[in-house]
Amino acid sequence: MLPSLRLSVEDLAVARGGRRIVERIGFNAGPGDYVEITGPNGAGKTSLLRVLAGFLRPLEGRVTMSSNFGPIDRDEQALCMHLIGHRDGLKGPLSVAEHMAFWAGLYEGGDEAAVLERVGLKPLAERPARTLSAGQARRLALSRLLLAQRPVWLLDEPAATLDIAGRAWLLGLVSDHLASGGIVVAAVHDPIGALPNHRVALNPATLAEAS
Amino acid sequence: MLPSLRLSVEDLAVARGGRRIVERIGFNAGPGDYVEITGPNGAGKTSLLRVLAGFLRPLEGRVTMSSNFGPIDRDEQALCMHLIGHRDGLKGPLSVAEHMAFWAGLYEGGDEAAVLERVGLKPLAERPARTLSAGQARRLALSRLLLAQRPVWLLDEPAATLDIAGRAWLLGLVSDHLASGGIVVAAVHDPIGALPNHRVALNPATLAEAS
Amino acid sequence: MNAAVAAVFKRDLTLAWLGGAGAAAPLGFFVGATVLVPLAIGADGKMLALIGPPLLWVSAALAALMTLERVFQADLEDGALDQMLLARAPFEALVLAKGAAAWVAVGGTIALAAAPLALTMQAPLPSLPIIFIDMAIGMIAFFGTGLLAAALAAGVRRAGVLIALLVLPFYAPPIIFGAAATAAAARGEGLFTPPFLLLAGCALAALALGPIGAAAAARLQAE
Amino acid sequence: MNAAVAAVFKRDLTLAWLGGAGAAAPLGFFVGATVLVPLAIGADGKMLALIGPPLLWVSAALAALMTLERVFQADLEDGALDQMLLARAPFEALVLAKGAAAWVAVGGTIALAAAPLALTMQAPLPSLPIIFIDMAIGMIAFFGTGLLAAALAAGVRRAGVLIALLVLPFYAPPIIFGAAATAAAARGEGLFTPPFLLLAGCALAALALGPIGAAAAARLQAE
Amino acid sequence: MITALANPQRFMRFSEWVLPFAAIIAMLLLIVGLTWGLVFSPPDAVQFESVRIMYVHVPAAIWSMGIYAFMAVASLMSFVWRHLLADVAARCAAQIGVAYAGLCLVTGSLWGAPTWGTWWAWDSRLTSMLLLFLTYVGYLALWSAVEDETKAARLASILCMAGAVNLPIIHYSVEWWGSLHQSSSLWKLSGPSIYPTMLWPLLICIAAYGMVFFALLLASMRAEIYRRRVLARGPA
Ligand code: HEM
Ligand SMILES: Nc1ncnc2c1ncn2[C@@H]1O[C@H](COP(=O)(O)OP(=O)(O)OP(=O)(O)O)[C@@H](O)[C@H]1O
Ligand SMILES: Nc1ncnc2c1ncn2[C@@H]1O[C@H](COP(=O)(O)OP(=O)(O)OP(=O)(O)O)[C@@H](O)[C@H]1O
Ligand SMILES: [Mg+2]
Ligand SMILES: [Mg+2]
Repeated sequence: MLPSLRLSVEDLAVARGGRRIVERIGFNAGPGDYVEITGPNGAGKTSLLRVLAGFLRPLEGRVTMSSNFGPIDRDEQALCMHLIGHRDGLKGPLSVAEHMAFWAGLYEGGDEAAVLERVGLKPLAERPARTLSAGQARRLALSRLLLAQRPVWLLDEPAATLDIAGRAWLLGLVSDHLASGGIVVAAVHDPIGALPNHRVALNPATLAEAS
Repeated sequence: MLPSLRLSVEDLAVARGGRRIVERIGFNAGPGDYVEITGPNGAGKTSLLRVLAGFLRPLEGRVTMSSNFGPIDRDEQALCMHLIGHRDGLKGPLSVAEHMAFWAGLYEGGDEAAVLERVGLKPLAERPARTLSAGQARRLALSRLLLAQRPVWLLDEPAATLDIAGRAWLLGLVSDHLASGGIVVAAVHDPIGALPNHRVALNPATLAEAS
Repeated sequence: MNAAVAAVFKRDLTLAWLGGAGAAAPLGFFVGATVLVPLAIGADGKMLALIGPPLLWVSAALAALMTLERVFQADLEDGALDQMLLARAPFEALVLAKGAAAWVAVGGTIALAAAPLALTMQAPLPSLPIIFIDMAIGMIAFFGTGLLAAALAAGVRRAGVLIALLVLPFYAPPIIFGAAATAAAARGEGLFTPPFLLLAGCALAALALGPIGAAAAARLQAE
Repeated sequence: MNAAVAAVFKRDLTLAWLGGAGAAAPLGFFVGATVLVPLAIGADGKMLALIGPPLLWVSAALAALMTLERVFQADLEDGALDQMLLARAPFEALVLAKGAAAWVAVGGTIALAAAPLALTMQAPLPSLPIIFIDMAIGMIAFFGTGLLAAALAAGVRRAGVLIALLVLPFYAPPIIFGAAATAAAARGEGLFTPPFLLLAGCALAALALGPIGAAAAARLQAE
Repeated sequence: MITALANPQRFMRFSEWVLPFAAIIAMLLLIVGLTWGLVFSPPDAVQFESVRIMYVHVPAAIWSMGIYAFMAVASLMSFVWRHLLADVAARCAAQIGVAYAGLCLVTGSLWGAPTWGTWWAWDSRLTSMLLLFLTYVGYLALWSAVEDETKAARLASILCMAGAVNLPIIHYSVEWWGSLHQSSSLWKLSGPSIYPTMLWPLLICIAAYGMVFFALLLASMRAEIYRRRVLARGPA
């Protein structure tokens, strides 16, 4: 982990389809901080995470990062983060092990065998992803966090489709990451169990207003 | 609704990929009954629902239905049910209204305008489904229940990605359906709020055994 | 049942014109192939008249082939196939509606484009409506059998190429008869030539058996 | 970076070969396209020799296009594009790896199949290796420009129109030069004919600009 | 007899004792037919020694069509009655059929080089054999593309039945096309005027190919059934 890593968000405004949906969001997270984003459906949680990950440009405001080596520039920032979105991003015909090998190569890190063990998918290693149950697929998607080994985790409803054991496992994953000095930003409807250091409640625009 | 509708499952065994995953399941549900299926990830909840919907052949056992007009034969059975699976089944380029119109035609029933109002998606009617947030897409998928108007609802983790208001809305939907004499079978990790008349707990095969 | 069939037809037509592969890519291919090949061989007028009809038919068959891949594959992946299986209308009728939508969107456009293209290949003006009808009917044969192949291959990765393999033996007869019928039309022999009747026979057979076979196959894919 | 590029290359290659259809199917498509030609135009050897090479090239271009269409669309829909953007390796290199995998899997098979098929169109035996090289190089041109078009069109509402319109002007030169080079080879003029050099030029340009443009376009799609 | 054999156990018992006899008869017929044809029969007046390819070529052509007919019947049984044995039979037959069709194409091609001076001509008989070959390849490609075997079996049986409708149409259309194009009269069959000295070894070769098919079919069906039994027992 980068020592004294900071992730600061200042006065962020995000638009989707030409409509401003997120206004004036700000937080300043340091090593070991858990940032919880809440808000009703359509409030802009996913959009906000995609701004942080650098996929979407904010309308206003800035996302800055720094470590004790100084500020991290915009291009480098994206490489300090990893986003797990709503979609698992699996390829039906590839097996669990092939997915892991792909990510291990793509992110140039992580010990596949150990990760396979840790996410509990070892017995399913040879199964094509198409045949996984929803929760098994979600576990596989989350294993990317362990293979990419980035200091900042951006999680979009990570516990969806996970069973009780799966949620406990996820909490363990998040807690370990925080304990080792990482930052976790998660958009959730139900708390994942970790105690948030910052809460970002997106404006509870009702669906009716969200036209 | 069909008067004195019954859905009976006897000694059902289901296999996936040549491996038996669900063994000896049985229940007997009548009008207004809510059947809750629980079990860890990979226990076979989705597979069981697909057997009920007639997509998958059971290995052993039978699914039978009857009304007070007598037993309903296997082909007719599938037409008394509606399944909402893990996937929303939306077409990115089609708008919300176009989806509703399609289903209203496909299932030959339901008043689109009223349903659009009831699922709370009216302000988004002209939006292509691709731009919906996860929860909005789920609401749209669930609107099929109101358009198809079948007595038996099969729901696979219906509340995933729904916010608190969305879950309350779903509970209202389910309660109304039960009150009008329908049957609801739902696979869930968290209770959806309705009081189950039957509980089917699938064997908690751990992931490790599920190879 | 009529409402359900109409709904599927309308949705597939809309989808064909909106995103996805659409009708434009096959049309582009069709026009491109029929323009590029004579260009590449530097054909003169007489030559063009000779290779014109067969060229039109080979390109039309390949263009139809190109659109088949995602007909069932997309519906299988996103769960729309489940939705259709849960309808009260017979699944065969819904599959027929899907095929009809593809036929109108792609087949219609190509048949419409074929007529003016035939002009550049020295077909006389009065033969153009006949060439349009030939093409439109040939497309029934291509889409009927193509639907079956598409349903068989859905769920397979790179289904497109498997479909191509499966469909080829089925495309040979309509291509043979179609090219002959178009050549006869260009020679001024009118619509009801023997090859046209044989082509219509192929189309009828494809229309009768294609959707039934495709529905049986697609039902199996929904496991 | 090398590991990431290798990982993308390997994954795309695996995906291309998986599903059983892998080896047989592009072959089937191609064999099919070349079988359809004589069926449509008749068995006249001289005519076949003339129309064969250009049609071979048009179908090769179509086969390339067919596989490219979903290269980015699929990755965009299922979130795999996000995963690649989050890698440390330059995105351009990853896109190049994707293109290279497609080129090896599809282009290679088609080039291999093209040679024996040219035999059936009266090309002499010694020209076969030359035809293979022509095809393999032409495929670089198809995949380079096709990659760019696929990236531009992914996620767009009317993707079909876009791909067709974008790709056709870029495909015309390699098709024309390629067909000419193959025809020259069949006439026994050897490998380094003028059309071959022009074809190689097209391939180089596509190789240089395709992946960079495609990467820039795909980055925008990931919004 | 068919219904009795539909039971896999009974089939295994039956095939266990039939297989050796079938294999021996096939070997004997093959040895007699091929040595007679390839060594002792007279060379042709026009084609000289190259005519001997006929003894390999013609039986392969005939049986590759016969095997497809067999598959179509098996597929119908498999689709309607969901007979495990029927789809095993169809699949195993296809593997032999594709080899026969391929053999016919290759030997025909080898024969064409000396007699016609070309490896390939777009003659109607050649074209329909090529399309038959492609039909086989497509059928097998479908089998191997679908992982779930029960699903693959049903899909393949649909394809096979559709192909059975299509093959006569192909045959007719290609004949019609051939008559249209008068394909440079390459195909001059000497027809029934074949000498008895050539006819007898040919007939024996045809019978031999049939027995080879039968023996191979039994053997590969047995192997396939064993394989499925092992799979059904689950991973070790
Ligand atoms: C439906 C498939 C086929 C059948 C039933 C068939 C049958 C025959 C028969 C009966 C003959 C003996 C003619 C004679 O009396 O000498 C023959 C000759 C021959 N076949 Fe085939 N054949 C088939 C396909 C092919 C194919 C695909 C090729 C080439 C690739 C081929 C090439 C030849 C050649 C070169 C000869 C000898 C040439 C001649 O006598 O003119 N045949 N075939
Ligand atoms: N491409 C787009 N064009 C137009 N509007 C969009 C687009 N993408 C998202 N939106 C809208 O922006 C709003 C925010 O979407 P977002 O996906 O960020 O919500 P969310 O908070 O993640 O909701 P959920 O809890 O349902 O996942 C929604 O109202 C959505 O409909
Ligand atoms: N096509 C298939 N081939 C082989 N195994 C399969 C196939 N489909 C599902 N499975 C396996 O069958 C088991 C049951 O899957 P199912 O999707 O029914 O589980 P589930 O109870 O719905 O789980 P979840 O809570 O994760 O959605 C899982 O172990 C899964 O991996
Ligand atoms: Mg969201
Ligand atoms: Mg499930």
